[in-house]
Amino acid sequence: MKSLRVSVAGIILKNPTILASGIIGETGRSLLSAIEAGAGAVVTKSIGLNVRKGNTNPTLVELPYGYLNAMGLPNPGIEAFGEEMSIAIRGGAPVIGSVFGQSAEDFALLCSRMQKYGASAVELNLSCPHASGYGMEIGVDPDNVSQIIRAVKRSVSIPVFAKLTPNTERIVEVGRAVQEAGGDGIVAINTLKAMAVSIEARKPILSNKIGGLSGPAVKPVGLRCVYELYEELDVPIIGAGGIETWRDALEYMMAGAVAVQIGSAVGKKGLKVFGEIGSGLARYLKSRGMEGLDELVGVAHA
Amino acid sequence: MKSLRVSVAGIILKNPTILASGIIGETGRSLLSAIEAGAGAVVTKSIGLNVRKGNTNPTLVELPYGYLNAMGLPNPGIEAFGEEMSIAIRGGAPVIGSVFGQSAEDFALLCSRMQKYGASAVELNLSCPHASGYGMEIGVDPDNVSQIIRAVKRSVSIPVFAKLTPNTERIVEVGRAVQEAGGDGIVAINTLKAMAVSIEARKPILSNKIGGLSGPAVKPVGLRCVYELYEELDVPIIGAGGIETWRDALEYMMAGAVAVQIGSAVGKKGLKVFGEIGSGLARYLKSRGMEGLDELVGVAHA
Amino acid sequence: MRSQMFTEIREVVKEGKGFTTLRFRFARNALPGQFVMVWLPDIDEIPMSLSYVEDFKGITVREVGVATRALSSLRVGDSIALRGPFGNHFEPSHGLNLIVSGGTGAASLMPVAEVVGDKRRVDVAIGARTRDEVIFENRARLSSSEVRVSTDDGTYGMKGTAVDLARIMMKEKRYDMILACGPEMMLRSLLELSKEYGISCQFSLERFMKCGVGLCGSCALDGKRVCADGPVFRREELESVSEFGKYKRDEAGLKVSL
Amino acid sequence: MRSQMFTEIREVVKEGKGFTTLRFRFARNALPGQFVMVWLPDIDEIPMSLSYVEDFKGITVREVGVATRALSSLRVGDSIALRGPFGNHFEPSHGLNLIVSGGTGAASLMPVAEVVGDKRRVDVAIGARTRDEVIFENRARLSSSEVRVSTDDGTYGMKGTAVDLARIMMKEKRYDMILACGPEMMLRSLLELSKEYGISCQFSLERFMKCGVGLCGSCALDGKRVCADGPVFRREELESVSEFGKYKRDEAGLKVSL
Ligand SMILES: Cc1cc2nc3c(=O)[nH]c(=O)nc-3n(C[C@H](O)[C@H](O)[C@H](O)COP(=O)(O)OP(=O)(O)OC[C@H]3O[C@@H](n4cnc5c(N)ncnc54)[C@H](O)[C@@H]3O)c2cc1C
Ligand SMILES: Cc1cc2nc3c(=O)[nH]c(=O)nc-3n(C[C@H](O)[C@H](O)[C@H](O)COP(=O)(O)OP(=O)(O)OC[C@H]3O[C@@H](n4cnc5c(N)ncnc54)[C@H](O)[C@@H]3O)c2cc1C
Ligand SMILES: Cc1cc2nc3c(=O)[nH]c(=O)nc-3n(C[C@H](O)[C@H](O)[C@H](O)COP(=O)(O)O)c2cc1C
Ligand SMILES: Cc1cc2nc3c(=O)[nH]c(=O)nc-3n(C[C@H](O)[C@H](O)[C@H](O)COP(=O)(O)O)c2cc1C
Ligand code: FES
Ligand code: FES
Repeated sequence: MKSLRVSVAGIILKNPTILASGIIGETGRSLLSAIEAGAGAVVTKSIGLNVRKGNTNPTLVELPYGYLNAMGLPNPGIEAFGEEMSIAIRGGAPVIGSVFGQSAEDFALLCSRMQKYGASAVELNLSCPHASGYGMEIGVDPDNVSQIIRAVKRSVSIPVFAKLTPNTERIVEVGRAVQEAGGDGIVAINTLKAMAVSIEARKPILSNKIGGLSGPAVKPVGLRCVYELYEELDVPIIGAGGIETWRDALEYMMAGAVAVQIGSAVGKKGLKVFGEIGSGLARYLKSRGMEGLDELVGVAHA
Repeated sequence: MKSLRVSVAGIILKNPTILASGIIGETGRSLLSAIEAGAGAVVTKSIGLNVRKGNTNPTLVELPYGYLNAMGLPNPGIEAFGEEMSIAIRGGAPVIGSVFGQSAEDFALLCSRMQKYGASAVELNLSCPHASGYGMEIGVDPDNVSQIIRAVKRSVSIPVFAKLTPNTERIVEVGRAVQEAGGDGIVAINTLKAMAVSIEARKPILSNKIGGLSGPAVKPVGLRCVYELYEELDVPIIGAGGIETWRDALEYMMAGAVAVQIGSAVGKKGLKVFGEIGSGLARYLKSRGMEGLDELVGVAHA
Repeated sequence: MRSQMFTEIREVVKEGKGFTTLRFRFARNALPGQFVMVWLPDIDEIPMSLSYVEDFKGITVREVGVATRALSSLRVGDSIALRGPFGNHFEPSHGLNLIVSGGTGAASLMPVAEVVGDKRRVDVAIGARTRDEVIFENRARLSSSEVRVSTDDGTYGMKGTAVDLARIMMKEKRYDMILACGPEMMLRSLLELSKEYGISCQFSLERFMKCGVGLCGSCALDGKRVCADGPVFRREELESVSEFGKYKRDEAGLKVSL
Repeated sequence: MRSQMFTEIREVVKEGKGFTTLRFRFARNALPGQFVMVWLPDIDEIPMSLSYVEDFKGITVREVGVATRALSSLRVGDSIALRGPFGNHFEPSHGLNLIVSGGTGAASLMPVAEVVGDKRRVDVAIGARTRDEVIFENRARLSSSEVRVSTDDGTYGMKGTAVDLARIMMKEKRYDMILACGPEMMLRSLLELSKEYGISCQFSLERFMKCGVGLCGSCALDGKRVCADGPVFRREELESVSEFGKYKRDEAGLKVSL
């Protein structure tokens, strides 16, 4: 098997597949199971300062081409999450701590705890489309984002990734703000702000009404974002959105992603999706006589 | 059959299904054929001041859950389009003239020509995601939009609809600008800015690289936009995005749309989609013992 | 595919004190042990095992809180919305199966008794707190050669727990498989018992469920997703699960002692 | 479904001056008369009829501009990307069919001759400008009882057009169906001829195509979409089409005289 190793801001992944945030990532053992299944790295559920139960059900709508979710950022709080991290880091793969907050201080505090817990990097969720006051409200303003990145960079020494929302015309501007403030990488994309209505109930299905669309439906949007960001930025980009197969992963890498996150496909295909994508990429490299994935990153810009 | 009549800013449609802009709407006889197939109204291809050939092929990518297109606003120019309009208006259904331009003056001029040609209303394409200098670049700025609407309102007496892009966090703000400037209605949504990469060709498939995503994949986004706009605005909203069945149409109406536009489904199902949606809605009304569609508009907000 | 698909309640059966069965049509194939997510608009969406898996499907609800109370008060003609079915399913042995049910556990177990289709291959132990809470005894008799009941307070059948009852039955006969569902502490004891006797088992577990499709992680049991990798687990799996019979997780993912 | 799906050229056949057949595998069912959209990265994506519709498919290209030149210069081992097949298809009569081909028209017509599967039911008239441009004559003989050729300059076969040839053949035999493809002015005359004789016909037309799936309207022929409602039209349809044989549309949708 050809080497699938990739380096993202200095972090070495044995392959470019990463478990996306919010996907079974609330507990240490679940994160371990994704690593065992072959993920090159895992991202934790987005963790906040305090315990949050999230939204009442329904929190998920199944669509033929993806999911709509409004979990509402449930999490046990950064304090309790230490125990989960101590389990997760035993897996031997990089664990990326995802955090969400309302201010630069929140983010800085959360990230320094994640670093203490052994996270290889932190991922700032600047992009949750359905938890008001958190996420995309703050993630569409370049100045705000810049402030947050600076605060976090002062408080940790591990790489800092910013996860961006596609629900704005300013994604490249925001990405530039991340880079200029010293951010080490960009994750794109989080979910698209969306809704489903039940005509029988005559109301939105999600208790939160609005949620985030993920899965194959958003792949073309994610690819476009990665492509646009790659044109303008120098920091590494991690792609996400609708990746289910090694072909999808390769599309993202050619558009400019050094690694890819996988979320919804874990629901549809199970954890074996990591192994499948990994071996598909290895077969591809072999059939092309290529030594590694690096030479493919961004080739679609030629 | 129960009456499916709806009134949109004073224009009476025999049913709420409207052919979306850019779908076979480049010629008068094509527009007629949509009317004959049962469309309650038709929107023309977006017409500009001058002849435009549009982009080189590939201009379309077929996806399992929609299409990605970058036609590049091909059109014969407003001058030549008069002949097509004179044919289209013979259909007896409202013909809505869609126009695109770079300035308020362009829009005003184009709209007054459309009025002269017999259009029942005009639709301003402020939202094409892939023709640079036109469309969404100008449609995400509320001030700009406000100016355009005012200029057009001064130049025509028929209703003025603004077609908005979902590729911004400010869709409600832009909608409010339309309303405050005297716009008579909002059409939401145009396509999502997106891309597809061919891993064999190692490049974006569309010659324009970036295109617009439409079809079932975007329905949840369109519904959310209509829902958000309805919460804040008083002008009528025309829904669009991924509508293929009467159930989809009803979801949009419950979210707040008085009428719906159908685009991609014409590719997948043919023109018979108008008749199918119409008769599905009629059956629904009958089975519920309802007299008309009005009482359903916006019920999901209760 | 339609998510949160509405269906009309065609039949309501009060099974015992606090237990209600709702019957409806739901045109999806289902296997014994699988569950659905049941949405009651404005209230909640909760997991419920299918207590009938054929065309005319059903769920059997124990009233414990807001959503189950609302479900229990539905009448014929009312509607509920369903997603699913989800999860894996029971696979009875080709030999002799012992079904051990505690409380609402009977809901997911009756279909497996019926799917065996041979009375001689199924015995059933039904445990309940009290007489009024014994459900599906007659239904069990139709598909099993032996049905015994125990109640915690001795008001009906043997006085004792379902595990006590199972222990007696296991002394009398050699079973090839134990299929069980009920309170986790009961299952924990039953696991010990089955180890003693060296018998295979399949237990159906419950955890807090939100997505039901293996995405959100709220149903985590160690590294397993109860909604997708379960709800039915085999003895070997359970032996390696540190949280089984000890902890569950609340809505926020915090550990809670069972 | 994959769009713009790559396939390798397995065989290249030079059919005549300026005509090249490319053969490849493309695992989609196709019927005679259907077309594909062929993408050559950095160049263009253009419509091409399938000249072979079985497993080992093919297109036959006449060099007229940039994209067709690039296609014609491909070699075995090179790749092209395809979407489709699109459009409706020829439906030969159960009686006697006359196939009338002008220029590249033969590409979409040969498969229909072959699908009839009975030589006695197929006659073929092949028209070309000159001797070197006569294609598929031998292929036609394999599936037809009579094949005649005409050239505009008389360098091969009868001197005259395909329509002149068809007229002669129609005088000799009573046909039940005319299946034709070629320059639209030729088809226009052929329509008149078939009206004279009261014979049904199916003609395959060309218009400027972008999407190929019936969305963009660039292939409009009156209110019909040639890509989706065609490319094959029956006599009755063509008689009611005002633009047939008169106008086409350019890339901008402007009317252009034929
Ligand atoms: C796979 C599975 C199958 C089940 N099958 C049945 C069945 O057939 N019959 C039956 O009566 N009950 C069944 N349950 C339990 C049922 O889901 C809970 O009793 C119900 O959710 C309680 O909701 P409530 O609003 O009435 O009570 P609440 O007052 O909201 O909660 C009471 C308790 O129920 C549990 N609960 C609440 N919400 C959920 C949830 N979303 N997921 C899991 N547990 C929850 C919690 O332990 C909570 O403390 C099943 C649970 C699971 C996970
Ligand atoms: C349904 C259909 C089936 C066809 N089948 C065949 C075939 O089997 N063999 C064959 O040689 N040719 C076929 N053609 C014609 C072929 O598509 C054109 O010759 C080709 O597109 C020319 O491209 P070019 O770049 O070489 O020439 P250009 O110089 O770009 O154009 C030359 C002329 O070709 C036509 N053309 C160009 N682009 C298109 C387009 N996208 N759609 C339609 N016409 C176009 C125009 O009339 C143009 O004036 C078919 C066309 C259609 C619509
Ligand atoms: C159920 C669910 C929960 C999610 N929770 C989070 C989260 O807590 N933090 C976050 O940054 N992204 C979250 N996401 C977004 C994903 O990480 C990912 O960006 C998105 O789903 C697109 O990828 P996909 O199409 O592969 O799912 C969640 C997605 C889903 C489906
Ligand atoms: C091929 C194609 C061409 C389009 N051209 C236009 C256009 O010229 N003007 C415009 O406002 N919208 C245009 N649109 C957008 C549609 O009108 C519609 O807003 C969008 O496709 C979403 O609806 P749908 O999912 O039903 O297709 C086009 C869409 C497609 C697929
Ligand atoms: S309920 Fe979401 S993973 Fe099981
Ligand atoms: S080519 Fe687009 S409609 Fe025919």
